Amino acid sequence: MPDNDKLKIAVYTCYCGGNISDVVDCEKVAKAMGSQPDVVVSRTDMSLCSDAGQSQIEQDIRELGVNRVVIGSCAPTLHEVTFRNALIRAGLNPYLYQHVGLREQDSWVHSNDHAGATRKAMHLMKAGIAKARLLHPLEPIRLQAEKQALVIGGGVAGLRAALDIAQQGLRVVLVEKSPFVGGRMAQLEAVFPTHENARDLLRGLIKKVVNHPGIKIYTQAEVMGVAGYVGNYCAQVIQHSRGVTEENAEALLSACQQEVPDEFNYGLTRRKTIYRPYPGCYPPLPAVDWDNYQGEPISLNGGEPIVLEDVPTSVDVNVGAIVVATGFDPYEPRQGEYGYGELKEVVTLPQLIRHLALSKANHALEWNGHPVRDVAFIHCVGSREIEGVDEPHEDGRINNYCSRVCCTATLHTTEELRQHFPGLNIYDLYQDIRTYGRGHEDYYRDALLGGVRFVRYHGEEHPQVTAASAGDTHPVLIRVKDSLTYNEELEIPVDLVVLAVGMQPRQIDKLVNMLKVSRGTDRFLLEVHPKLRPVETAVNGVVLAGTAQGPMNIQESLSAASAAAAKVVALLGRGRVELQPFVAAVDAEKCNGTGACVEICEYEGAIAVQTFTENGKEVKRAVVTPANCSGCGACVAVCPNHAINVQGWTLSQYEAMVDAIASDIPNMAEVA
Amino acid sequence: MATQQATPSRGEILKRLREQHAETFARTQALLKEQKRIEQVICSAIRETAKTVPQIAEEVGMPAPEVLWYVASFKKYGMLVEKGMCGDYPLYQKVEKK
Amino acid sequence: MPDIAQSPQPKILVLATLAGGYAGADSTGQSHLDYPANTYVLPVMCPVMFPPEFFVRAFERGIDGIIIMYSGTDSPYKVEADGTAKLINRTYQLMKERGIDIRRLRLAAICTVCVKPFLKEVNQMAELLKGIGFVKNELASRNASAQGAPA
Amino acid sequence: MKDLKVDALVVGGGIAGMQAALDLGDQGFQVALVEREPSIGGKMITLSKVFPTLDCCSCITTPKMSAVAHHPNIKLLTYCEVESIQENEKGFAVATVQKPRYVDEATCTGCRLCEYACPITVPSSFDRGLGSYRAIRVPFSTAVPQIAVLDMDNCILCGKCEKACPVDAVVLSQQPEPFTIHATAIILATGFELNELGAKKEYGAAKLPNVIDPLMMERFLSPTGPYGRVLRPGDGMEPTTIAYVQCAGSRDKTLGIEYCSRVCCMYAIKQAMLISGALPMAEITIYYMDIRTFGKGYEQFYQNAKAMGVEFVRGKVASIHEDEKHNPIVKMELTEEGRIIERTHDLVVLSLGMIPAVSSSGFGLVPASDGFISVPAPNASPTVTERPGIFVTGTAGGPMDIVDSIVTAGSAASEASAYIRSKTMIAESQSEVAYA
Amino acid sequence: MSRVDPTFLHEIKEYGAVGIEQCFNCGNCTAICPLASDDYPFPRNVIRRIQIGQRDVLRTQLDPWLCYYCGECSATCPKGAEPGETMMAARRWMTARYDWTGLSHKLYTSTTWAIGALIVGALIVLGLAWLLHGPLVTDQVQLNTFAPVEMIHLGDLILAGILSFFLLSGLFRMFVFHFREGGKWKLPPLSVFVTEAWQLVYHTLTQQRFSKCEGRRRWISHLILVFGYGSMFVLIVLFLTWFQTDNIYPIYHPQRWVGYLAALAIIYGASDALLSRIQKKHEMHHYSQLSDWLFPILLILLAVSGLLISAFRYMGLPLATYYIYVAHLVVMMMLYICIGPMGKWAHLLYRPFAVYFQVVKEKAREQSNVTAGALSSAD
Repeated sequence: MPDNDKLKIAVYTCYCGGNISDVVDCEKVAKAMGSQPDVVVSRTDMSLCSDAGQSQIEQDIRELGVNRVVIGSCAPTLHEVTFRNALIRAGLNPYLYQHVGLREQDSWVHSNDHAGATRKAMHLMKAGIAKARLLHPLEPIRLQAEKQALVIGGGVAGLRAALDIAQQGLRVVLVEKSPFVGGRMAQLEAVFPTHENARDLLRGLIKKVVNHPGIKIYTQAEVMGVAGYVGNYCAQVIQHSRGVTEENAEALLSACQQEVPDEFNYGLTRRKTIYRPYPGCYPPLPAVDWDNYQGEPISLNGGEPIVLEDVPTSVDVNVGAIVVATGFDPYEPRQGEYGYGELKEVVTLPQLIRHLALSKANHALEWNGHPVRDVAFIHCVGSREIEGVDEPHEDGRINNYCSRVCCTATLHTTEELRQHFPGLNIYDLYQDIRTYGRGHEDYYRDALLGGVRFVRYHGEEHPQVTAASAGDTHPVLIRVKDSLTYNEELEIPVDLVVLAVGMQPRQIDKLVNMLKVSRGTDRFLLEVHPKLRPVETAVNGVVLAGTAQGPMNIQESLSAASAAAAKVVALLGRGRVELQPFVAAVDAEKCNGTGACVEICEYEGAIAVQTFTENGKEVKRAVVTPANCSGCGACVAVCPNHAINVQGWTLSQYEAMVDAIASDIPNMAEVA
Repeated sequence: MATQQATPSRGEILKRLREQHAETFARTQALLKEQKRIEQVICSAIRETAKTVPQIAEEVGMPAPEVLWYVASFKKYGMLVEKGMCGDYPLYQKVEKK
Repeated sequence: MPDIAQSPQPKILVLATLAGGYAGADSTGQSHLDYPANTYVLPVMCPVMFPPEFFVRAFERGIDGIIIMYSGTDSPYKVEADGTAKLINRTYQLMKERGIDIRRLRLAAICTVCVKPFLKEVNQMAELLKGIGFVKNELASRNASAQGAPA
Repeated sequence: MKDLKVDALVVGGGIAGMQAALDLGDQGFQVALVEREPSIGGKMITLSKVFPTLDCCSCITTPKMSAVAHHPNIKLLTYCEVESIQENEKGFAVATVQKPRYVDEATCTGCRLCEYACPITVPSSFDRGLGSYRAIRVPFSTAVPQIAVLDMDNCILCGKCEKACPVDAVVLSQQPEPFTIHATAIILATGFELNELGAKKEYGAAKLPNVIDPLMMERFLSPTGPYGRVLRPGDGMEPTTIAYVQCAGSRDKTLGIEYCSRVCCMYAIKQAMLISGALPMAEITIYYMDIRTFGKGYEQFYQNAKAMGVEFVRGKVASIHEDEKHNPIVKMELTEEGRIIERTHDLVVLSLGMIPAVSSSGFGLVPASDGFISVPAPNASPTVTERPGIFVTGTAGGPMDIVDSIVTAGSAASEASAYIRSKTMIAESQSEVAYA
Repeated sequence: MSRVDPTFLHEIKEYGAVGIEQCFNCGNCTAICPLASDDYPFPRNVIRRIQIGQRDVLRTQLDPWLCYYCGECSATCPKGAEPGETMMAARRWMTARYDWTGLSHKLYTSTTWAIGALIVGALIVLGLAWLLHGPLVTDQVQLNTFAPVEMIHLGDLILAGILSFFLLSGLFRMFVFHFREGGKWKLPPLSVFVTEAWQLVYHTLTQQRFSKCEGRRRWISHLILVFGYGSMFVLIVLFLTWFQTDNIYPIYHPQRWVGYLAALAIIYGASDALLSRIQKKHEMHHYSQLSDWLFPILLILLAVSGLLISAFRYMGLPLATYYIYVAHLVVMMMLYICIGPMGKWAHLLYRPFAVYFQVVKEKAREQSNVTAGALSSAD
């Protein structure tokens, strides 16, 4: 047992390429740590996570017989695993390692107090050493993993992720909330930069997904609960009835009288409560919109009126990983924002796209029955909002992010307009044209060439949209300070105003709580690290695909979905997963089976008191089932005998760390 | 290497390399000479007092960008050190070999 | 013996959950926002593991203020929200018994990106400690008065 | 003798190539990663810090480099050049050449004694010519593998390195060694080059010493950079007024490059922030036409830079000349005011755009109009090229930042693995038929 | 506040602007221009006014006249928006604005009108020559008998009068457009107009601003053309009686070498311009309108026919002299009718005046600044 060995601690203070050493005097820290008891070597390094740095650690373990390693560097989320792997390579148990965050929690937050930061680094490192003395070797919990994944969301990202996972021989359950798959992409027409029809593209993808034997699709379904952990999640899926059958579908469809605004066309048209959103949708069978159909009787061919009923069914699916592909909602402008909701000539870009699709046969663009000769697009509606300038939304948030796709989408739409309605005058009110992607700049060029007039406003001074006075040539006037015309104020008379609305995350609070994933300040789902692990969440086994994570266009959603699929396959492909060993462990010598731990534990099957026969005597003792233990430690606080602890996070380790922080460093006077 | 019949002697290898790189060879040899000369003049310029790059450049009559390149190189290989600032310019001084 | 003169400022210990406060502290670092350097953040999985005695012990060892930054109801642990609240109440009881100003212990829900709330908590505690001073002095005067007071 | 058979070959060991190799290797496929430089790491390893998190770049890159080098399923082949790709019924036969390092890979320990002994100092390509290394050297401090390489073009065969090497790793008899990699699928991650500093003649035609490219600035900002601090290369002055000229190599018809290089806005803002950190007195101006901070967290990053005092001035810089002290002078119209200004700065950074590093025709592909590898169906398969079995990731398929490169690497790995699996299944079923 | 008008851009395109819609207002053209200034930030100022349809604003401005079309803006434009061509078109449009008859607009925007006008001019001259010519003396050259110099001179003066009327009325309109804003005069003090009057002469004679453009060769070539044309114009309008004579002077006589030099200068300058347009070597010659071609061609024809008159006269070829003389008159008429005060020729007057107005305004502002400064220092 290494416990019995003499402690040999190696301490490393990383410069982090200057990130730490610019503020913290790493050399002094290293020197002070070198004189701590049990420390056999204390080094600094420019970049410890580099191959050379890691080799140094390995070398010290091999050559100096180091059996505990303490590293002060960046946040543990970044490189704890990296360094544990270095220990493994050197033949040391990876849990004999203590990570100290000196960057995010020291050098980066005390840049004005170098002495204070150095002193703090010493205390934190000392605490790290104190904990390291009390570390024990641990083994990860190895479990069988379900070779099945759950994909939540049947939009383009979800479909693509499902297909990519299934193509690697894993099974997939795809859950879509609405009765039809395809998501937001189905509402588009031609897509940039190839001008292909969105639904044609989608149809190709859906066909592959549907025909793949490894994919099971649930539409009108929702994930109601998730239990378990990576490799062994159990998700409860509730599926609503479709309400119609192959036989009666068409008859019901034509007999249904009740109409509601059609969300597929963003409320521009109405549809029946038994519906099919567009021809060629999947599944082709119409569905009942249970939110709006409240049991109104429908009479079929003049027969007896029948009442349709929703009988939800519940399915439990066991999956090893979960792909969240819940997508986005277009920003809904506030009442009166640029005249939206007040002037009938103000629409959103998604609405216009639907309007164009519905009225393509027409030779002239019409809105509300009036011909449109002049149309203005306003960018950044619901995006790039500025604190102190823009009014916060109902929940107090400010959409200060860029929605990434609206610039190209707007310019692409102006191209569609110019092609169909050559005489149209188009104005484009922007802050910065962000046609960043491959081929996107061409849309800007073509819009210019096609005579679109660009007017540049500042986010601090939005354009004003007002109704024109009676007798004016146009119904709506836009007043805008144009920075391209030396900040002179211009008046633009138009027949139609189109708001290029941004993307917002969908309302998925329930799911977020269920999965325990985090959201960023923009309220989109948060990845672990944008570069190291861009599609993974902090929850092991839960990955992100598409616009649930942030604004993306179709191409980017597809890439993200495929990348997410690659992670899932890498995770589950071998059929087993490893879990961190940070679970409760009972000290057999101290435990006398009081059961206080069992009483407080909220996790089913995590802990139980069992009776053993030892030396002819019956003893009661608590026993932990590691796979079910969350490691919360509720049992630790209540054990009267201090007989239970969370492995790797023990109470005595905390006490040692507290003591180290409370005490002083011997030669610290040099620092101040 | 399996494809080679017999291991050539060191002399043969050097001869072959000299032939293969005949053009660069002459250039590099001239470069080495020039580098030695420049090393000497720059180092002697900053042996006694620390100087900035423009000061060295003026003293040794070389373009400043080139002087900076040498200074950076000498610094990398431990031949000189920074010794504070003179206005916006760092000062460099020769390190005497122990 | 620890020398007070070497520690110019009272020490603040932050017990921060990995899923909440600790990540929030990292976010603060990523935003490069300054706060007092006498703040020491230790990661915890879930604060319910600490018995009230742990906190009192920490104060007695010379930690002047403790902030528990947990994830509240957003926690990955079912017990965290209620359990921590109960724990705090019990600890306050114990602190009162030991004559420790209960303002030295605070509970705050900090999310992974709660940069501003994190700074607010830390700065508030720092301000408070400026006012009420070192815990050692407080304990010393209590001991003195306890000894001086009639039994 | 070195011939090998793998499931996938990844060409290019930059961040995209490394990530694609890791994603394939993690899924259990055998991967060969070929890099033409002596170390993997690509452009990313030369950067200082990365936006928008301002993480130290080597802290993100080196672990990936290390992971690639240690991965049981990845065969790392550095200093190798892909010569040609032949297609056969099993997949691809890729003719590759191992360039001579003149150092034995197996014995070299990377101790650098040879480098210290070498008398020839040459401009370091890692530091974009502004720093130096020796004719024999470990290419840079965090190189993977940590093996020396001898640059024969600058060698005089003095033999000092041979004498200095404690393990006799210098092997002058090495010759180019051709070998073949048999792979079912190929992922191209050949990356980008920066457009040339002298591309736009109005900007001084690379003749002004204090007009530099952004990768040079990355090196200055890096702690391992040539000067160890930010100095201007003209005369070693610590600059106080620094300007960024956006779209200096992109979005300009006169350069023949009309596309947006996508990363320049963010790297300019990032560098501005880093300079403000390194030189608190520095005044930084960014001359731009459109600020394109479109990624996650990017807009906030831009707003932070504004709040920090970085000046953003709208208008395209028309020309740059210099005064007698080699201070660059920038001439542009303040388009918001209609005034023409000439402003003198200590240092000007041209935000040059990306151009493809290699021609895709070498891989039997028709280059797209922008010169990068073409992707015929971006909205269906964003990493699939026109040639079945060949995939593209990262900046080989057009300008993109590190996050997007990493995501497309995952995507290319997914596409490639599906392809490999389908190919193998076909092969298996065929062999079954043959067996029957 | 001004209301945008999308039609202006289409209008200006009729005047020959190309690529203007490509402009994304980066300001490169204005910054690269050696002549633009804070008060006259062209070409972008002109382009932007056109893009958003500020006709009234552009009408009042001098910017188009201050450009000599060196082509740097077009050569360096990142969008290929040809700012120089827009400036050229703007000058045509401005000329048409100054012309109150509306003829200029027709001549610039309609080829039928332009060619029609040429034919009408030719017919008038031919008709007058047929009706009014004197006896054709065939045994010796007696030009003044065929076309009595007093009559021609009178004709010249009448024509000059008509031209001057249109030109001066155009100039007057230019003056009003420029110095009247919103129905109010914004005039610099008269004294400044007077004290700076020398600048008008100076700039007319030296074309000094042109020399700031890259490539002095074009400036010199243009200057030679201006000198040749100017001296010929003076000779014909004021000194025709001395110039048109049946006497044969010796070669050193000023009547001969002044005429030759002027003619050669015109031929050199105009051919240079014409060749450049044919070769399209420079940015400014990539696009050419009818008027751009006609002006140098007619100038060359004018000079060549003039030279031929004297050649035939010296060679003693009476009929050839008379016919070429009529042809010469035809060319002259075509020149003035087609590209006279309503066309490209008018820039002869508008450009120097624009420079003059610019100088006057700057001077006036300097003075008022001094006064203001003096006042404030007096406080």
